[in-house]
Amino acid sequence: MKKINFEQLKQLVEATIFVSDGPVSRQRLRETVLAEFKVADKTLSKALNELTLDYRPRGIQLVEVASGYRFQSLDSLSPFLSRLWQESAPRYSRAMLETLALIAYRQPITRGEIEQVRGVAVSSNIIKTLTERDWIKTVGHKEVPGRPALYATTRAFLDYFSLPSLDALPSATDFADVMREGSNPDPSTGSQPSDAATSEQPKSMTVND
Amino acid sequence: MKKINFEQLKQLVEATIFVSDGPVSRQRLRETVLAEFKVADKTLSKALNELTLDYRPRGIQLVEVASGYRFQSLDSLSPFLSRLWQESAPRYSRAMLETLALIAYRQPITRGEIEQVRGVAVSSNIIKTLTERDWIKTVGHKEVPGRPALYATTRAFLDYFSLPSLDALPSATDFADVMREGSNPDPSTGSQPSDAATSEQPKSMTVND
Amino acid sequence: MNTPSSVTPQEAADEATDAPVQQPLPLAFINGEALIEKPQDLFIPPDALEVILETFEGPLDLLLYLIRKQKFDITTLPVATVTRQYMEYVEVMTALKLELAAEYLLMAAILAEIKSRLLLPKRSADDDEEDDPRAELIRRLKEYELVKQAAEDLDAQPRMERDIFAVQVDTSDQVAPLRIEPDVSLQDIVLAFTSAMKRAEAFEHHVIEREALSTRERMSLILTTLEHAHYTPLESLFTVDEGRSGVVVSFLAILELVKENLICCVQAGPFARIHVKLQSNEED
Repeated sequence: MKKINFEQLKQLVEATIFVSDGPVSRQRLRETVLAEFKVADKTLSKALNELTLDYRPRGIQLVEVASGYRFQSLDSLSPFLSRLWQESAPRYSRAMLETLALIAYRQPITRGEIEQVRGVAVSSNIIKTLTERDWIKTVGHKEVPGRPALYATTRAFLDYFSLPSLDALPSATDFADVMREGSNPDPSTGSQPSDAATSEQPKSMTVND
Repeated sequence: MKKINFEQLKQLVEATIFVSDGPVSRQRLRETVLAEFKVADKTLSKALNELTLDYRPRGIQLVEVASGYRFQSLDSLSPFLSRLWQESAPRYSRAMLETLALIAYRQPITRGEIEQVRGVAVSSNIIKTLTERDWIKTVGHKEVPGRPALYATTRAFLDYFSLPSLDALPSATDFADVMREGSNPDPSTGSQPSDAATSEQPKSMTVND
Repeated sequence: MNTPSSVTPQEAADEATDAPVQQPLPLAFINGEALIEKPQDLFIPPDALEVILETFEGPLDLLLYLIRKQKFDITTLPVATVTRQYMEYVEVMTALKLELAAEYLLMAAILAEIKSRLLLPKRSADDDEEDDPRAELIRRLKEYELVKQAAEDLDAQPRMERDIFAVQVDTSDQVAPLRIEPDVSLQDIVLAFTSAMKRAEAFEHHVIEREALSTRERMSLILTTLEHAHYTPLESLFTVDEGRSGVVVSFLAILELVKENLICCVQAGPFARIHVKLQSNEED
């Protein structure tokens, strides 16, 4: 195992994240560019932290998303940067966003369960589009008649929405609470807002792939 | 025309060059992200110069090429970055291994001699692959019609197998002994007929990495 | 979800306020046609028939809208008022000849059922609170409201392509992909050699010994040394620090090379220095 000094390590990690196609995990760093070097976990963390700070005042930022580290443009610059492309960013319908939100917060979930909560049918197109975007995937089948597919979100979903994990979803805690109420209604406390303080997350919210 | 302060200009120019697909010219900057701002040529030059200097000590550099400005990784990091696109070559064929073995044990040896032992032609590809891996080399030419190349193994070959010299290469008889001692008893001894079918090779002889 | 004490007065109040404007409840509507009176606050362009279904994500969404519009609390759902308004909207949909989504009709039925159950006289004052027929609907409304909020939050979340853009930097020059060569074990080589030799019966008499191998290695080495030199003094091929066995190996290698006609030895005269050179050089 060769040695590498800290400044070189920072440069190498920085360049690697820059030239890579997607986010770069620590594991990938170790398996590729750092394969022949002896680098302590602590040292690698320090390099990543320093890089994050180095870019704080710049036009791009180093962020950690679900599948690793990536550089991305400052989101305050998006009104100007979007002028670089002819077409505008895709917009998503409420039906799609609600379906996606339900899959994100209550995964693994079947189409039937989504329809139950939303009160309307979920079109096959929505499931197809979400699958094609690689935001959701089938993680199994529910053992009920018809064995419907169970959907869960992917790392690509978290990466796209710039989230390090499902816990970082907005209002994740409120959601978990009400969902628990829903599955186990307790009329005596149901309407009391103090109840919402519970922060326990259902296990079903972890991403598995 | 709106105003933009120098720091914001630098951030915007920086992010634009980063998120663009190819090099970005001054003209493109002016036509897109800077379209609504009043920026003097001198100011834009200053921003580009400062950015170039800012990145001097980093793992990537801002350079001006024919069609504009672009960021690229530091030259000196290329050997390490190539590991990001590593690909695994397929396993070696039996023909390849036999050719290598004959060169190792019978060097210096010509291709014709290898073909004589193996009873089949040795493809040029095999010689090429072994040469590219730096395991064999031409050490001379045999003075027979056609002056065929004489092949021998290299220092790198010995290093790969952790052999101090070719002398340390196990002889066929040594190997047979190890096979008998190991989990694969010689069927002729008949001591453990149930094991005779096993063709697994003794792990102790594997020298990888 | 509700305390029984609050239910009855609230319910009574609802019925009271609604009384003057109460339409004949169109239970008949579910079976076919009924009253047609557009809600005044909902603007529906005559040429945009699907506007309602596009505006609302379903019956729960429509119900939520009605509740919010009247600034009611979901937890004390005023069934009578909401049911009447809901029916009006559904009426508009039928009036506009929209193919009514089954979900809207189902909700109409649920509302009607809840309303009818509320109208039935209670068996006792402290009836089981879970008996409130509205409870399930309230739970669903609250749940849906949360999903709606979550979808809005998700939409507001900074995302790729719209708010943030991925950075792509090229390598300085063409970085060649690193090729990972397959692993080969020593045993692979020995096995390959054994099997090759086994097939070549004619070569059986060539038993490969350790000694022979070191000789052959030395042969390769000598060939390499001589490659570019025209004449090399024979003694330079021997190194003293290798000891006697080293000298023997070198000597055997030289003899073997001479025998195989790969090198030739030249001696100018008796007792003169012996020089060796590659056989090939002579012909060049």
